Amino acid sequence: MRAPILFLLLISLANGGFAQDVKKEIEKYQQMVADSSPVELFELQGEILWAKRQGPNNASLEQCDLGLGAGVLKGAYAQLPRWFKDADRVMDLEARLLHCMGTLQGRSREEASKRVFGNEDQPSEMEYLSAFVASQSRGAAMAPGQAHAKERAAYALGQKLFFFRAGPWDFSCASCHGEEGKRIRMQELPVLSSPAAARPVVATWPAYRVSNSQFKTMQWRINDCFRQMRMPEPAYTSDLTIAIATYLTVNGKGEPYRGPGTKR
Amino acid sequence: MNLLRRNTIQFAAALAATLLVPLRAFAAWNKEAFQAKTAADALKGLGVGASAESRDIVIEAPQIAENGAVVPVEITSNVPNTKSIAVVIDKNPFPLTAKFDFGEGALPYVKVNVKMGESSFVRVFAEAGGRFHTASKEIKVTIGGCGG
Amino acid sequence: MAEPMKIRATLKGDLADVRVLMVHPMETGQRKDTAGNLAPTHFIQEMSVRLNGKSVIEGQISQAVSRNPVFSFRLKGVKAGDKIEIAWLDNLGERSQADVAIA
Amino acid sequence: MKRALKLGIAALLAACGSMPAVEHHFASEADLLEIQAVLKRDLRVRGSATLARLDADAVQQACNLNGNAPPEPLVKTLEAQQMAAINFPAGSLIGDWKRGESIAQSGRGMQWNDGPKDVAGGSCYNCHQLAPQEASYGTLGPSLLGFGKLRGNSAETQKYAYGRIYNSKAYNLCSQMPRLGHSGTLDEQQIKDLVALLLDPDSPVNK
Repeated sequence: MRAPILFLLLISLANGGFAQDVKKEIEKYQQMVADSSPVELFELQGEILWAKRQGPNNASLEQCDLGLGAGVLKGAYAQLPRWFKDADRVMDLEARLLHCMGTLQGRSREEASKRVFGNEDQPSEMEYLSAFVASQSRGAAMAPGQAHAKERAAYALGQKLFFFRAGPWDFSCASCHGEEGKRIRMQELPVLSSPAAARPVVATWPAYRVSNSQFKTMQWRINDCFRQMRMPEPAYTSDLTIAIATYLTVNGKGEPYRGPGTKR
Repeated sequence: MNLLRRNTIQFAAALAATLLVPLRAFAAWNKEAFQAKTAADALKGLGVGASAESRDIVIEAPQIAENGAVVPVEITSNVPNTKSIAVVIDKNPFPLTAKFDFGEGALPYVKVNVKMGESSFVRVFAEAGGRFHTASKEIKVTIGGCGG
Repeated sequence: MAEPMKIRATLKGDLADVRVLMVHPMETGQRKDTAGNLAPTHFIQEMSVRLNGKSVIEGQISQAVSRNPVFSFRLKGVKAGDKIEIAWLDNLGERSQADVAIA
Repeated sequence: MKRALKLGIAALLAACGSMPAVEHHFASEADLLEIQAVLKRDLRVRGSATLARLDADAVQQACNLNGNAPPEPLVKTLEAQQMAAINFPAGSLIGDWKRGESIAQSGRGMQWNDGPKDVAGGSCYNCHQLAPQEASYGTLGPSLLGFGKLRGNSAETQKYAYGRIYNSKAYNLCSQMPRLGHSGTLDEQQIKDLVALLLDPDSPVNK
């Protein structure tokens, strides 16, 4: 239940200086939460799933090529999304994992993507795997592919999608993420078209969310923005979602990865 | 894969673990104190009598928690010979949240994430040499944005 | 497969910072699960930290500790190779334990 | 010289934040059609969120094509069209501010996870400050604290507030605010209740 919130102090001391203190205290909260996050548990479970044999081929994902060669995990996430020759497609982490579940484990796309967004009672396989694979890029600078023509096309499409207003509420991504210093309720909104704001974002997703004890992937993050924009739902790992992820990640490139993060 | 819910395999594994590991001498959970619905009753259950305010107990916690589901609280007792630390959240349905007994080899320090139903004082009681020392900190609980 | 519990210990001189992550729903009995049913009360009640087999911390906790609990402790007089064991017991009688050797 | 002066003024205004720089992301209508086709290809109907929602509207088209700053004559024409489409009820437009407050609090409505029985809200606090008791407010829109205190509650002001909530685009064509009546999110009574929240002297907004 969402109760209205009262900051009694805020009312009695409504001045700019106090608002600054509130912001500082919320930042302190976020820092403390990040420092004592159970996010590693998801990485651990993902590692178990990565090595687990399953599907018609009774195979693990250990030979999955995430872009740096079969089975190379170190730093692979930091270079996604990227174009893959075998699929002739730009893929993000989740698209690539789905691809490997098909090619290595022999699983159908339908079965493997049946339940990709979990909940607090039952996280999804994709969430665990995302946590583990992303954790293997800690310290690596984010460097999504932009050499191949399809990678550049994905960026250009993502940029257009970011600014395209549509749907019953006339929203684009930029409606909320377009202006410096704005927030929804108490939530600060990063201006994702600006590298300075995009960098810390791409460096910390996917992430554990303390408010609902759930681990969330980038595909989920984009999906949920469409829900809030009152639009229909993006198909999982569709070119549209990967274009937006590419736009966002390229804007934030260069930042050392320090996720999976912990969010409020 | 289900990490958070028990199933029979895990139960069997847990059972096996209990057989393999030497019997743990768990300090019996203080039911009376933990099931108390007021801070006063909880303290009575713990046997905490008069307590003195002390600056030697340091509570590191945010003044504002964006979400009550996870509120990190870090407690250090600098009171010499601290034997135990108890954490009481006044406004929670069951105020007593944790009690730690420290033996030789452990510093009287703990960091834990707690749930808070609403804004409240968080009080810490440290026992040293048969006396109780206390410190408190008010934490305001709010919620964040529209679900983003 | 036992549920993972993760212990990490970092040594600074003879002081060890010990961080433990536990998998547990820590149900208060008041939360509706995703199916809309009230999830029964289910939480860790007791925990114990041992250093080389000797109990150093005994903890009792309530359902107000957050889901997937994370604790930090500090041990003294510790050296590389020492063994830290952590165990918990919940209100339904389930247990878990894990250990780590300090690097 | 004249050009330099113009640029100087533009820079000054931009620096003051009163006139955001116009950014164009779409070169032509073909560009817009391409993006629309991608949306229609990759989005799927779920719950009440159907693909028909992606059909472009003249306002969206004009704002998308012109970086949210269409040429003045087009703005005037489209604003007039939007204004003409507002159903202003007769009589007082002031409903119940208490109901208005809960509508302002609620972020439900039009999302694919909202059930058919869920009553929509206005999501007002997501972007605006209203009652001073609610400290968790967004800042995407201007603060509306003291809205009625400042403007009174004459029939004209009621009409302005009602119209602005019903269809913000009739007043500011490329406003980021959703057209809450026009889009079918809120009904007449709900908008009246929000008008009351803004204008009723008893409303906490005006205390």
